[in-house]
Amino acid sequence: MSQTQQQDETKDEALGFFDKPNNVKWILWVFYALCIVLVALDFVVHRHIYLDYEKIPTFYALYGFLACVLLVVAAKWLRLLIMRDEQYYDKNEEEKPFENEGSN
Amino acid sequence: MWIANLPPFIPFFIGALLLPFLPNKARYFTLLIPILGGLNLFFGAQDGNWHVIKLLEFDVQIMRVDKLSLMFGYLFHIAAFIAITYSLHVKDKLQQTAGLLYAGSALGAVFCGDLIGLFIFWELLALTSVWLIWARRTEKANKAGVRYLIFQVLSGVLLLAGTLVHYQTTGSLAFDFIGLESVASWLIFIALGTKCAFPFLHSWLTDGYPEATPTGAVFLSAFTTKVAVFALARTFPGTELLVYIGAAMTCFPIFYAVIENDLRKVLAYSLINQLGFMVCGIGIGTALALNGAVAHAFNDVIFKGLLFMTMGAVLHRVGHVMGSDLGGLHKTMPKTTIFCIVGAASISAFPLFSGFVSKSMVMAAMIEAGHEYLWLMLLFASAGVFHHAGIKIPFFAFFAHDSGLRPKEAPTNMLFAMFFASALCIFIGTYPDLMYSLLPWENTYQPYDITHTLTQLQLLFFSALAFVWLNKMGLYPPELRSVNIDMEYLYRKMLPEIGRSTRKATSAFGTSGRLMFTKMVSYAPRMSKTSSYSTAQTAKRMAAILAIMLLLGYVTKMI
Amino acid sequence: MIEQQLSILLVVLPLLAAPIIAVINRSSIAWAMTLSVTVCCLIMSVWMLSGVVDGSVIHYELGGWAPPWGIEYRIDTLNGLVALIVCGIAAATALYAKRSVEQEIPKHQIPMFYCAFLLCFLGLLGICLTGDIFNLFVFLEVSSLSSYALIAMGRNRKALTASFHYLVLGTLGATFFLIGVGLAYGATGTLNMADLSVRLPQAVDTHLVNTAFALIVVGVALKAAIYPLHLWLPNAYSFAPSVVSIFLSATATKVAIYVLIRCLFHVYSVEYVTNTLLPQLLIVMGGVAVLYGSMRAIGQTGMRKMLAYSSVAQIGYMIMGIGFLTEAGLTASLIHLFNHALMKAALFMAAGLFIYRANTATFENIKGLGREMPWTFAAMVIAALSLIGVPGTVGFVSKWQLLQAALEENHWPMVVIILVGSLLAIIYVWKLIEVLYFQPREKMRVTGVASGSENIGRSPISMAVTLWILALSCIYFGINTELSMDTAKSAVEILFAADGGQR
Amino acid sequence: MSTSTLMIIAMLLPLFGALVISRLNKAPNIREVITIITSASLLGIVIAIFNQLSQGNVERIVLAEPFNGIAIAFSIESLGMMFALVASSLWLVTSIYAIGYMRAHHEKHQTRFYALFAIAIAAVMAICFADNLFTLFLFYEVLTLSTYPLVTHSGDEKAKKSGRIYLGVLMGSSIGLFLLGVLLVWHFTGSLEFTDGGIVDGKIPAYWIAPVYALFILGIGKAAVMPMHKWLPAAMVAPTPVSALLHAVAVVKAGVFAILKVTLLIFGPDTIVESGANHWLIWLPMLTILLASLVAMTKDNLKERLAYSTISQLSYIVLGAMLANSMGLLGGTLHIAMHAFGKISLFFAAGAILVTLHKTKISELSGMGRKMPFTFTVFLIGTLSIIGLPPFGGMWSKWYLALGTIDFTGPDFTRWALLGTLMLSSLLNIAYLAVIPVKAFFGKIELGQEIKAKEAPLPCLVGMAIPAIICLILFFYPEPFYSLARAATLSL
Repeated sequence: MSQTQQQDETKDEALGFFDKPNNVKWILWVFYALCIVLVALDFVVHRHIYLDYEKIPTFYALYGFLACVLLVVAAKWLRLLIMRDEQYYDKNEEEKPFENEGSN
Repeated sequence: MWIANLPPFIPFFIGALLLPFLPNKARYFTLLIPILGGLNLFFGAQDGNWHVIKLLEFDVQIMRVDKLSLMFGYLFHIAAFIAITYSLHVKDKLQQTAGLLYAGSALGAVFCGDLIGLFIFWELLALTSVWLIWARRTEKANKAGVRYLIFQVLSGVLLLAGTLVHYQTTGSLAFDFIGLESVASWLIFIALGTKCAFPFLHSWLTDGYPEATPTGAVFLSAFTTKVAVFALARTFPGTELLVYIGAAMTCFPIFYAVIENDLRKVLAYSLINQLGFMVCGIGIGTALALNGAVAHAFNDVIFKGLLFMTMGAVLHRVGHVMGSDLGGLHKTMPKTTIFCIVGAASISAFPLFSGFVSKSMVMAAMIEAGHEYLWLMLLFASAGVFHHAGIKIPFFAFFAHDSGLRPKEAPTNMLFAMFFASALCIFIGTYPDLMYSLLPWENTYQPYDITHTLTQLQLLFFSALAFVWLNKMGLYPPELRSVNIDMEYLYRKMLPEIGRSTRKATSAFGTSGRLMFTKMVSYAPRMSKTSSYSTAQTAKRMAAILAIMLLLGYVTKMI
Repeated sequence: MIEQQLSILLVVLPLLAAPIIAVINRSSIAWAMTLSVTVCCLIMSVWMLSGVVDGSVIHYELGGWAPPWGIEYRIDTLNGLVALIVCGIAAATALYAKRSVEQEIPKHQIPMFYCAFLLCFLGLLGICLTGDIFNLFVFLEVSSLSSYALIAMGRNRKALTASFHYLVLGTLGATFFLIGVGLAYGATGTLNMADLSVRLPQAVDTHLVNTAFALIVVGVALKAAIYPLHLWLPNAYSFAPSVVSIFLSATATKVAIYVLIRCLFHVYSVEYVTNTLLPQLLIVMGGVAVLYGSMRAIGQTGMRKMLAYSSVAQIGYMIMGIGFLTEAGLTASLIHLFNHALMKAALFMAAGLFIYRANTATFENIKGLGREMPWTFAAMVIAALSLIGVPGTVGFVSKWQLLQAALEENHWPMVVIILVGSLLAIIYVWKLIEVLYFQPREKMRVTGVASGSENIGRSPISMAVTLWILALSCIYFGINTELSMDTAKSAVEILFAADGGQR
Repeated sequence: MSTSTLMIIAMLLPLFGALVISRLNKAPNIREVITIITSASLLGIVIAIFNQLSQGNVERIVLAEPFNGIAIAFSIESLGMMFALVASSLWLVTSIYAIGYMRAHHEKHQTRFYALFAIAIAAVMAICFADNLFTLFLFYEVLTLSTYPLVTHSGDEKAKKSGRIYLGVLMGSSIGLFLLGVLLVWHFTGSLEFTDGGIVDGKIPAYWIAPVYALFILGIGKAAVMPMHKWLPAAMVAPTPVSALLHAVAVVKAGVFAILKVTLLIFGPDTIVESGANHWLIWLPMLTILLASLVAMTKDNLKERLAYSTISQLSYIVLGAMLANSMGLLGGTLHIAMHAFGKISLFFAAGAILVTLHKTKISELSGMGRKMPFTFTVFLIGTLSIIGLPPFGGMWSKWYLALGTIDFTGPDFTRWALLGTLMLSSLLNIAYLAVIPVKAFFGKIELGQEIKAKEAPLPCLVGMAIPAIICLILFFYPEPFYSLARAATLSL
C-alpha cells in the first residue's frame, strides 16, 4: 500500500476542476440540455416499434427514470431488512477460534 | 512456426511450473505466453477433435476445436494478457503462478471434448483460483477463500455426480447438448449454475471476489463464470428455464449493488447482473441470442476486468475500496478515472462502447422470442446497471465529496493494462464487425440504427437524471459501512449456530451419560472384596445341590 | 504287551520313589529323583497314549485277578490323555521346582515336600488309570491328603487355614463320593466301572441308582471346584507354595473333571444322564461360573488369586461342554482340559517367578516387574493371550470348539456367555499386564527373604526355560492341534459308541 | 523362485529383520541401515510376487491345519497383492522418514520401536496373503497385539489409557463379534475358504445374512465404522511414524481389506444384494463418513483431526464394499491405495511439524507454512488427494465409488443419500483439512511465536516427498493398483 494518504494538505493544492461549484453547475446544465434534446428527438425520429409499450411517447426515458427511482427506494427499504454491522459474521468466531467456519 | 493444434493450456501450465524456480524478473516473460499462445491458437488450430489421452479406461479429449471454443479461446488469451500485464508489478510469484494455472485451466475447460475433461479442469479452476484470494493474506481472505473453495468444489462434485449418473444411464460422456430432462442433467445444470452464480448459488462470488488481491480479482472476474457460460452454451442452449433464471440474475443483484459499500463487491454484484444477460441469451437459444450471449461474455470479460482493474488500482494505492471513505481521487489518479469511466460506459452499454453491441443482441433476441415481461426486466436491469456500475462506481470512488486522499497514479503496468482494455472496449464498440465475424453462429445483427441508439441513450440519460435528482433531493442512500445479509447467512451464521448448539447439547448429553455411568459403577457390588468363606457354607451348598438333584431325580422318574 | 506293563509301572514308579525319598532325606537327591520319575512317567504315558489313540483299550489285571473281582487297570484314549496331562505337567513342574522350592520351603522339609509331591502325583495318576471305582476313591484320597500337606507348606500363615478348609471340604466331597460308590455297589454288586455300566441300567432299585448318581456327582463337583462349590479353590491355590499351585491348578481339577466325565458317560450312560436334568444344570452352572469367575478375577488384587478365579471360570467352560451332551461339546471339554492345563501352568509358573523375585505376587508388589523380567513377562503374555482365546493359541482352539458345540445345539445364551467370558478375560489379563508393565516400579519388599541371599536379582534359568517350554507349547498346540484334537475326538467317540467303550 | 517361496520370504523377512534389529540396540546406525535394507528388499520381493501373479503363477501354502477343514494357508490374489504393494512400499518410505523423526524427536526405546514395527509388517504381509478367513482372523489379531506396544510406546499414563481403548475396542470387537461371525459362517457352510462369488449362497438362511454381515462390519473394528471408531483417535498417542504407517495404512487398511475380502469372497456381492443386507447396513458407513467429518472439525489436535479424517475415509472403502457392485468395489479397493498415499503424506507432514515446531494444535500453526513451506505443501497435496480433486489420485477412487452408488440396488432414497454423502464429504474435507495449510501459509504469525525458520530433518523430507509425488502420479498413471483392483472385482 502506498503512503500517499496525506489528509491535511489539500489546501496547498490548486482547486481542481470539479471543486468549483460553477463548473459542476455548468456540467449539469449541459446534461439537462442533452436530456431535453433526447426527449425532443423522440418525437422527431421514427422509432421501430416491436412492442406495445414502446408506443408510449418517450417510453424509454420514462422507464429509465422511474426504474432508477424505484430501484433506489426499494434498496433503501431493503437496507432496513438486511443491513448489519461490519463485524456481523465474525462476532461468534472469537469465542472459538478457527472452528466451523465455512462449514457447509 | 506454429504448433498445430497445441492444447492451449499447455504453455500456461509449463510457464506456471517453471515460474517458481526462475528468478523474479522472469515474470516479465510470462507475458509471452498469452501472446504466443493466442497467436498459435489463431494460426494453428483447425476445427476438429485432436488430442486424446487415456486415463484409466476413459479417452479424454483435450483439444476439441470449433467456433465456440475458439471464440472463448481468444477471449481467454486476451484476458490473460491483460491480467498478467496488470499484475506484472506484483513480486509475489504465487499470484502469477496461480494466475497462469488458472487461465490455463479455463482454456483447458474450454477446449476439452468430454465431461471427464470438463470435470478435471472444472476442479482445477477452483483449485488454482482460490490462491488469488488467499494471497491477500488476511484472516478474512483466508476464510473467504475456504468458503469460495467449498462452493467451487460443491459445483465440481455436483458436476461429477451428474456426469456419472449421465454416464451410467446413457453411456455417453460427450460434452454436447444435454438438455434438462433427467436427474443427471439437473445435477449438471446446478453444477454449471453454481459456477455461473445462479440466484441462491451466487454468494461465493460476492463473498470471494471482494476479498481477492487487487490483481487476483481481475483474473477471477475473467475466467470462472465465463467458463460456466461457455459450458451452459454447450450443454443447455434453448432451455426455457434459463431465461427466467437469467432475468432474475439481472435484477436482484442491482438492489444489493445500490446499497453496497465495498466497491469491488458492487462490481461482483454487477458481474452477476451481466451474467444474467448471457444466461438469458443461452436460454432463448436462437442463433441471435446465443451470439449475443457469447459476444456479451467476450465484452464483459474486458469491461468488467477493466472496472476491477481500476478498483484494484485504487485498492493498491489506498488500501481499501469502501465507497464511504473514498472520493475525489480523480485529482491524483486522472488516468485511472478515465479508464474507469470507459469501463463504466461499456458496462452500461453506451453506444460506441462494447457493451452496447452485445447487450442489444440479447435484448433483441428476447423480444423476438416473445418474452415481453422478461424484456422489461432486462430493460430495468440495464437502467440499474448504469445506475450502480456506470455512475456509482466512478462517482463515489473518484468524485463525490473529497475524502482528502491523494494517492499516486497507478503503476505503469496497471495503466497499460487498463489502457489496453479501454482501447478494446472502444474498438469493439465502434467496430463490432471484427468480433461479430468470430461469433459461432450465423450473424446478421446490426447494432447501430437510429431507434436503438436513441432509445438506449434515453434510457441511460434519464437513469442518470434520476441519480442526479435523487442526490439533489437527498434521497440517495448514503454509503454506510455495513454488511448486507445475503445467501451467505445460511452457512456463515445459521449453520455454525446450529452446529454450536448441537455440540452444546451433545456434550451435555455426554457429560450426563458419564455421570450416570459413574453412579452405576459405584452402585455395583464391589467384586474385589476378599471373600471370607466358611466351610459350613460350602457344605450347605453341597447339601442343597444334592437335594435338588435327588428331587429332580424323583420328579423325572415320576413323569 | 509292553503297554500293559506300562500302565501299572506308571503308578508303581512314584509309589516306590516316594518312600525312598523320605528315607534318604536329601534335598538334592529328592529333586533329582522326582524329576527322573516324572520324566520317566511322561515318556511312558506318551508311549501308552500312542498305543490307545487308535481306540484300542489296554487292560491290566492287578495281581492277575479277573476284572469284576480283582482291580483292573483299564486305559483307553480318554484316561490316556488325562494321564499324559498329569505326567507332562508333573515333569514340567519338577523341572521348574528346584530353585523355587529351595527358596520357599524350609530346607529340612524339602525331601518331605518332594515325597508328598510324588504321592500327590501318584494319586492323580492312579485316578486316571484305574478301572475300579473304589480304587479310584482310594487314589482320590491319596492325592487329596498329600495335597493338603503340600498346600499347608505355603509360607503365608493363611496357607494353614486354606489347607484346613480344603481338608474339611475335600473330605466331605470324598465322603459323598464314597457313599455314592457304596450305594452303587449296593445296587449292582460290582465296583468295576465297566461292569457297573453294564449292570446299572438293569438294577432293580432305581432310587438307589439315582441317589448314588447324585452323591457321586456332588462329591466330584466339589473336587472339581464347579461353581458354586468352588470356594476352597482360590485360597488353596493362592497360598500354596508356587510349585504346588502350578501342579494342582493344572492337574487336580482336571482329574476331577475326568472323573466326572468317566462317571457320567461311562459308569452311567449318556441315555441315563440325558434323562436327568443334570445336563441343563451343568450348562447353567458352567455359564454362571464363567461370568462369576471372570468378574471375581477382575476384582482381585493378587496375581495368583486372580488366576485361581480365572480357573473357576475356565472350569465353567469345561462343564458347559459336558452339559451339551454331544460329541462336539465333550470334545471341546477335553481339549480345554488339555489346553487349560498348559496355560494355567504357564501362568502360575510366571507367578512363581514373580514371587521368586518380589516375594509375593500381589499387584502391589509386582508393579513394573515386567520391564525388569522381559522374558518372563513375554512368556506370561503368551499364556495370558491363550487364556483370552486369541487365535493361534491353545485357548482359541478350545473356545472355537466349544462355540461350535454351542451353536450346534442352538444354545445362544451360552454362545454369548462364552464370548462375554473372553471379553472379561481381556480385562483381567490386561489389568495384570498393565500392572506389570505400566505401573511405575516401587521399591521392592524383601520381607521373608534371608538377608544377603544373592539369587533375588536374576530369574533362574531352569524356571524360565520351563515357563518358556509351556508358553511355546501354548502356541504350538494352538496351531498344530493333532495331538489334543485327535485324541480328544477318539476318546469321545469311544464314550459315545453304542457299547460304551466295552472293547 | 516360486511364488510360494517368495511369499514365505515376504512374511519371514520382516520377522528376521525384527530379530536382527532387536540385537542392535548399541549400534543405531547399523540398526537403521538394516531397517532400510529389510524394507527395501521386502518391497523387491513383493514386486517379484506381483510379477509372478501377473504371469498367473499362483500357489498355495498350507502351514498347519488346526481344525478339520480349517487350515492356516496362504496364497495370493489381486486384492491382497494390492494391499501388499501399498504396505510394503510405504514401509520403506516410513522407515526413511522414521529415522529422521525418531532421532530428531529423541524418542526412547528406538530399537524396540523398529523391531515391533517390523513384526507388525510381517503380520500385515500374512494378512495380505491369507488364503482363508481363519488365517485372516488369526493374523488380524496378531496385528492388533503387535501394534499395541507401539501405541503405548511412550509408556506414560496417557499412553496406557489409549492402549486400553485401543486394545479394548479392537480385541473386544474382534472376539465378541468378528469371531462370532467367522464361527457362524463356519457353522452354516462348513467352510472358510475364500471363494470367488462367496460360499454362503444358499447355505445361510436369507434372514441370517444381514445379521452375520453386520457382525463382520462391526466386528472388524480396525475398519473403524462407528461406533467402533474410538480406538483410532486414541492410537494417536503413538509416535508419528506409527500413526502414519499403522493407523493410516497398515492396521486400518487391514480392517477394510478384511471387509472387502469378506464381502467379495465369503458372502459374495450377489448374495448380499439379493438378501438386501446392504440396504440398511450401508447407513452405518454413510453416517460414519459424515459424523466423523463433523467431529473432525471440532478437534484442535492435529493428529486427532487426521484420525477422524481417517475414520471418515475408511468408511468410503466400507461403503464401497457394501455397495456390492463392481464399480463400488472397484472404487473401494482403489481407495485403499489412494487414501494410503494421501493420508501418509498428511501424517508425515504432521510429524514434521511436531518435530520441528513442537506443536500439536492446529490453532498454533498460523503462519507456520511460511517457515516450513515444503512440509505444508506436502500436507496440501495430501489434503487435495483426500478430497478427491484432480490432478491427484484420490479423484479416481471417488469417481468409481460414486459410480457404484449410482448402481446401488437399494431404495432410491438411499441411493441418492449415498451419492450426496460422497459429495458432501468432499466439502467437509475442505472445511476441516484444507483450512490447515491455508492457515499455515497465509495466517498471521502470532506474537511471541517467531521461530527460526527450518524444515524437518532430511530423511523426513525425503520420506514425505515420495508419497506426495506418488499421489500426483497416481492420477495420471494409477497402475498397477487400478489393474489389481480391476482384477479383484472382475469376477462380478
